Amino acid sequence: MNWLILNCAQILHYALQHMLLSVFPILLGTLVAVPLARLANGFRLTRSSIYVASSVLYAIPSLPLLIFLPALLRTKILNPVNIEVALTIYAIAIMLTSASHAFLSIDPSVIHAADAMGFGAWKKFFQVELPLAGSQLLAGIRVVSVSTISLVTVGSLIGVNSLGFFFLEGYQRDFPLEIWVGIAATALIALLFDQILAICGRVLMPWNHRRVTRERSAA
Amino acid sequence: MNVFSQTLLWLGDASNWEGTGGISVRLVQHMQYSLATLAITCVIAIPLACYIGHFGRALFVIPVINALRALPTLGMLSALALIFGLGISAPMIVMVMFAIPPVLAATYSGIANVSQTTTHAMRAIGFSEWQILWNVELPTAFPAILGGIRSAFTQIIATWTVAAFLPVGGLGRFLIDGLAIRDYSQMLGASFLVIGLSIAVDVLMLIVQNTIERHSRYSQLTTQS
Amino acid sequence: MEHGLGIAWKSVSKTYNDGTVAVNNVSVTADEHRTLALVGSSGSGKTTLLQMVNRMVTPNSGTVLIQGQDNQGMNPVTLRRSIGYVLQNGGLLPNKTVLDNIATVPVLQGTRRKDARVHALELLDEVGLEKSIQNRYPSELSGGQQQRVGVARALAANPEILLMDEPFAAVDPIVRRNLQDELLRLQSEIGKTIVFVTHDIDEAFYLGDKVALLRPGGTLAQVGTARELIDHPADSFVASFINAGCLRSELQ
Amino acid sequence: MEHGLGIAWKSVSKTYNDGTVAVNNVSVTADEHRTLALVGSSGSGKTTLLQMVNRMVTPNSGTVLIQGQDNQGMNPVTLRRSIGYVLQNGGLLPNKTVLDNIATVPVLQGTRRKDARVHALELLDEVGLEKSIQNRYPSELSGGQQQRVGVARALAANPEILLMDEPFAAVDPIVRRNLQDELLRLQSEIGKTIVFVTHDIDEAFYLGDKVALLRPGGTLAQVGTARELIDHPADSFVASFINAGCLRSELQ
Amino acid sequence: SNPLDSSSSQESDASTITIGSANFAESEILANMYVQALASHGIHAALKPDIGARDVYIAALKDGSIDLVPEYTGNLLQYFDKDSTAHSASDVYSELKKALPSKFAVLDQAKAEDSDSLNVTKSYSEQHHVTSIGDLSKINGLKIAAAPEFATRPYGITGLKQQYGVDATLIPINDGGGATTIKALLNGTVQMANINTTSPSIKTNNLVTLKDPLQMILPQRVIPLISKSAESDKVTSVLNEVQSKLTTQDLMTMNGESINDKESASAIAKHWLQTYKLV
Ligand SMILES: Nc1ncnc2c1ncn2[C@@H]1O[C@H](COP(=O)(O)OP(=O)(O)OP(=O)(O)O)[C@@H](O)[C@H]1O
Ligand SMILES: Nc1ncnc2c1ncn2[C@@H]1O[C@H](COP(=O)(O)OP(=O)(O)OP(=O)(O)O)[C@@H](O)[C@H]1O
Ligand SMILES: [Mg+2]
Ligand SMILES: [Mg+2]
Repeated sequence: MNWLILNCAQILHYALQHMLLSVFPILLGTLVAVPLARLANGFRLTRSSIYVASSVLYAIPSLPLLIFLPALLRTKILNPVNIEVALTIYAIAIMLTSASHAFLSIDPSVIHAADAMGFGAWKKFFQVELPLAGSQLLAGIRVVSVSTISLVTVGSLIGVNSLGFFFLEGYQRDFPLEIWVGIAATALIALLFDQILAICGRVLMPWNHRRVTRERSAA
Repeated sequence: MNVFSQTLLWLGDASNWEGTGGISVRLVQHMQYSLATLAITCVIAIPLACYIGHFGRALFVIPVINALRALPTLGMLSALALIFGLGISAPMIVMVMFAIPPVLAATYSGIANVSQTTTHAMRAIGFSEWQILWNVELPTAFPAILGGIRSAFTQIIATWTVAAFLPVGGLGRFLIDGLAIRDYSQMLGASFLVIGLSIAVDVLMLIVQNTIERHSRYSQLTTQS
Repeated sequence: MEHGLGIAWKSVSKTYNDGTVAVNNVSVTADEHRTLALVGSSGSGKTTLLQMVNRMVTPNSGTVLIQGQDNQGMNPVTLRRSIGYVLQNGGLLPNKTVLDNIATVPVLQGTRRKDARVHALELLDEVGLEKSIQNRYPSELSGGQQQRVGVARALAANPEILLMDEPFAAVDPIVRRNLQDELLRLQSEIGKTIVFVTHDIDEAFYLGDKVALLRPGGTLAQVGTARELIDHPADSFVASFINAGCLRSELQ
Repeated sequence: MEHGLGIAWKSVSKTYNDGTVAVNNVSVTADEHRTLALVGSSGSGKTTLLQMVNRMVTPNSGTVLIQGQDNQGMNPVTLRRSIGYVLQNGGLLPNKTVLDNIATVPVLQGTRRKDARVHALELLDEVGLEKSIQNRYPSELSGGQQQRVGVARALAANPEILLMDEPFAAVDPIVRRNLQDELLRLQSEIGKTIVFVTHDIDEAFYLGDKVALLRPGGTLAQVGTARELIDHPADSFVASFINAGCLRSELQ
Repeated sequence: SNPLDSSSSQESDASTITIGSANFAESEILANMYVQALASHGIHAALKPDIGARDVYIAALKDGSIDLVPEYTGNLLQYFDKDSTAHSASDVYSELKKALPSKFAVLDQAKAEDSDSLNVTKSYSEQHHVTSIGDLSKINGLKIAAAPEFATRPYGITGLKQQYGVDATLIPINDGGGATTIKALLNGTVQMANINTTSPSIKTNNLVTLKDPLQMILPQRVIPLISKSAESDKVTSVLNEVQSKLTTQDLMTMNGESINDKESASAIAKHWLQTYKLV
């Protein structure tokens, strides 16, 4: 407990690093994967290749990816950009499939109705498809968020530190408290991000959350 | 790139494949670990999901299990390694922990998605609860369950590499040991092996899935729609 | 009808956990070998009343007598197997073929699968279906065919009682008309005790030897033959309900 | 009707890619300011025929004239915005409130959102809905309310033509009857050219100034007023179709 | 401190010196000591702890991600010159200066030494009559716990075979000779472990450190390895003063504070600097 108090500045420092490192891949991964999935859904061939692409991307072990990115990107080896890019790749891998499913699961009769009312392609995408796929997209983003926040810690193995620092140091010093604090802080961040996303969802998609009991058509 | 040709050399060098720390041994170890993880996961997750999905009871388990995903793999490995010491138990527990959510979720949603009308109808014509589960829900949820197992399996194969941060075998050894001495060709070679392994497993399971479907006209019907 | 035969609901009421009053003190009897049509608008408690018979719903008060026996004393699973039940849009097992669907209950009761299938094939014929569809899955059937299979399945265990919950609601008018006619023909041969739920007053009049009309709120508005209801509606609700079904009459 | 006004289908046929013949050489006209009811059993091509008007479906042969103009020459998006379309179970956008649903097409056409909402509020009243529901989402409405919103939405851009595809199929008989009566009242005020699709012959007779009955296979069986069809059915198919809807008449 | 631009800003800002550390506690403490000493003299120093094994942080030094890292003379010499024959501390130091790549420099070596050492348990030593590394050559199936890089080091598996004819299998444990390593040694999973001589656990557990008559393991004096571009008189003088004070006993005490008392590296470093009145 004493350790916790003495080191709270360091914990806060790494927690902040951790959040900063996580935000970017979550956002960028989503921004890339959502339109890509929507485009790919349009054609049978590209649609099925989404699944192949994302399972291959997801199978890349994180460590070597982190090691090789500096060579590919011509960045320095301790540059956080490496881990940002790696995590973005995983985020895209997860998000591609779930976004593809999200768009496919839209009730076709609503799309049909939108067509019949004279929506153009862009307006239909932003006003109908995106909002209707919204709750499933959000579910996907929440998975991405949790997984990214957990993966950030792997960066500690190559010297890009986050709360993962405490795992390695605690392991070396046979100091479980330090590790558990790191785990708890990571989980808290994951929970925090998840709640923020859930609240965003509630604000942006009120129609999913207001369910007054349906009036029975009696009169 | 030079490192690619070196990687090919590393993979092609027969001496790298032999011996206790050789590629063959590591590859087999990796498969053994992964299969064991998958088996334990299924034994835990599928019955649990069936129970929750069918009876609609203990629903809180689903978000709790999903919350497991928020625990960082590396941290859990370190923490449990200090508790369990050397050996396979610590990483195995961690891997199972992370494989359970996808299998549980897929099975649960597969079962819970079986139309209420159908289960209601079955109950109404005199099926007992177990008969409903066995005759209707499991067969209907089967493709979903298989899908969950498939994605869990590839995930397991990829994640076991991180476990090599602890003194265990498997292909991750090449990655962690290679990292310490910056042996690029070894790391890249092992990555190819891991990716290849998980694609092979994925394709294999896809073939299994397709074979089952081809022999059952029913699942063809459901996958078409 | 002799007291004690057929099905008798005695002052049954049902309030669901969320406070919805589905059925409110209803007493009515379904005579043996006859068809009772339960009719009412959506939410008036028809399904609830029907399901009290095979104990899918337990009344909060009142009793349901089957052949004079309180069904609360019976084992629910056995009871359900002994009663034929036809659901709206069939309620068939999507993962079993037509033949296996029909054979389901006999197999549950211990009949050998082979024998059950032979009998199922006869039933297929009896409800007016081609033998050629026996190995199809429900999703490969039209709505009308699914309904017929549902009827065949309900008949398979040779039950004394047949419960039918809006069985023809999902099919289009011409097919529905066919199904109704076939049900009349079949019933003239087999003479089961049938409880037939519908929200279509015309269907109720056409099929029911007796019609029980429910009011929103789950109370009974009137019971009687079609003639009695048309000629002597108990109140304005009954009269307007009967009229709503009848656009043609205004035209003529 | 003068030739060239309203909607005229001229020998239209449609075969879908999978070989289904949906509409086979149909010629029929919907008179201006009148209601044409398209009736037929499931799969007889009603929806296909209807959607040829707003170019959701393009015929393989034949033409559709709107106010005398071939609609193939018109821009589909503009055309669709200029035609009111009411879909089965509403087809409302679940992510927009009642008011925004109604205002959709005017906003697409460039009306300022504020103005469109003011007009939407008037329409809400016109179709018989309380103003208090304006900020609800479709899932918070009953089936009948959804249908009314669907009608209001179709009227919002003040179209000359209203296409209605089984708009009342999903609601129960009493509510349906209300909706039908309100449609008649509304039409007597606004006098649009309405094409009304239904599979219920009674509804067609009740609402249609003219009724077009389609046969399975997508051919036209008969066109005429309700009286003409009832008194002089063109053939036995027409006669039996009319009878199927009419159980009561047999009873009486 | 935005992690996304930390490296680029340090590049442009010449007045900041970035100090890295290896992935074990002592290195982290030393790095903290350097950072704090420099800071107290008005030189802004940033810390990048726990980068990894030598190969990794040397690469980071090469590409400019860091400017300075605490090192050990012997192992560093072997890293740059595998064939060096130097054995004494002063020879190692002068050879090291020659072997360094042109962009790197080293400052003064400290008296403090922390070398690798091979250890067995007391009972094992007695049972198998093992007191010197050479005694191991007669033993089969020998397992040794050490960091993964031990496999290829001249003082590791390779050196054991070449110089002493000892065959050993490496059980790679990534804790810098910490708790897990000790556990493995005590419960017999391994027979021998590579532990730093300054680790308190050697004493605590009554381990026997094997003699190294062939001097396979070179003297390991603490030494700052610096990138020439970051070198300045002020930096050199500040750090050399730190170097002049540091003793082996200090290292042991500080490791004890880290591993037993779980104090943070920065607190330990601060405490040491205060003791010697360096801040
Ligand atoms: N399991 C339940 N829990 C709570 N309320 C229920 C439940 N089942 C039915 N209800 C409610 O009880 C009332 C009667 O339902 P019931 O299904 O018996 O009506 P119904 O006459 O069969 O209607 P429908 O024609 O729509 O099938 C309705 O208001 C319904 O919402
Ligand atoms: N997009 C399509 N592709 C292939 N076949 C289609 C398509 N749309 C409709 N059909 C088929 O064309 C025929 C006519 O369909 P249509 O929807 O016009 O019938 P309908 O009279 O509206 O039927 P319902 O009352 O069931 O709505 C049917 O056999 C239908 O299966
Ligand atoms: Mg019901
Ligand atoms: Mg249609």
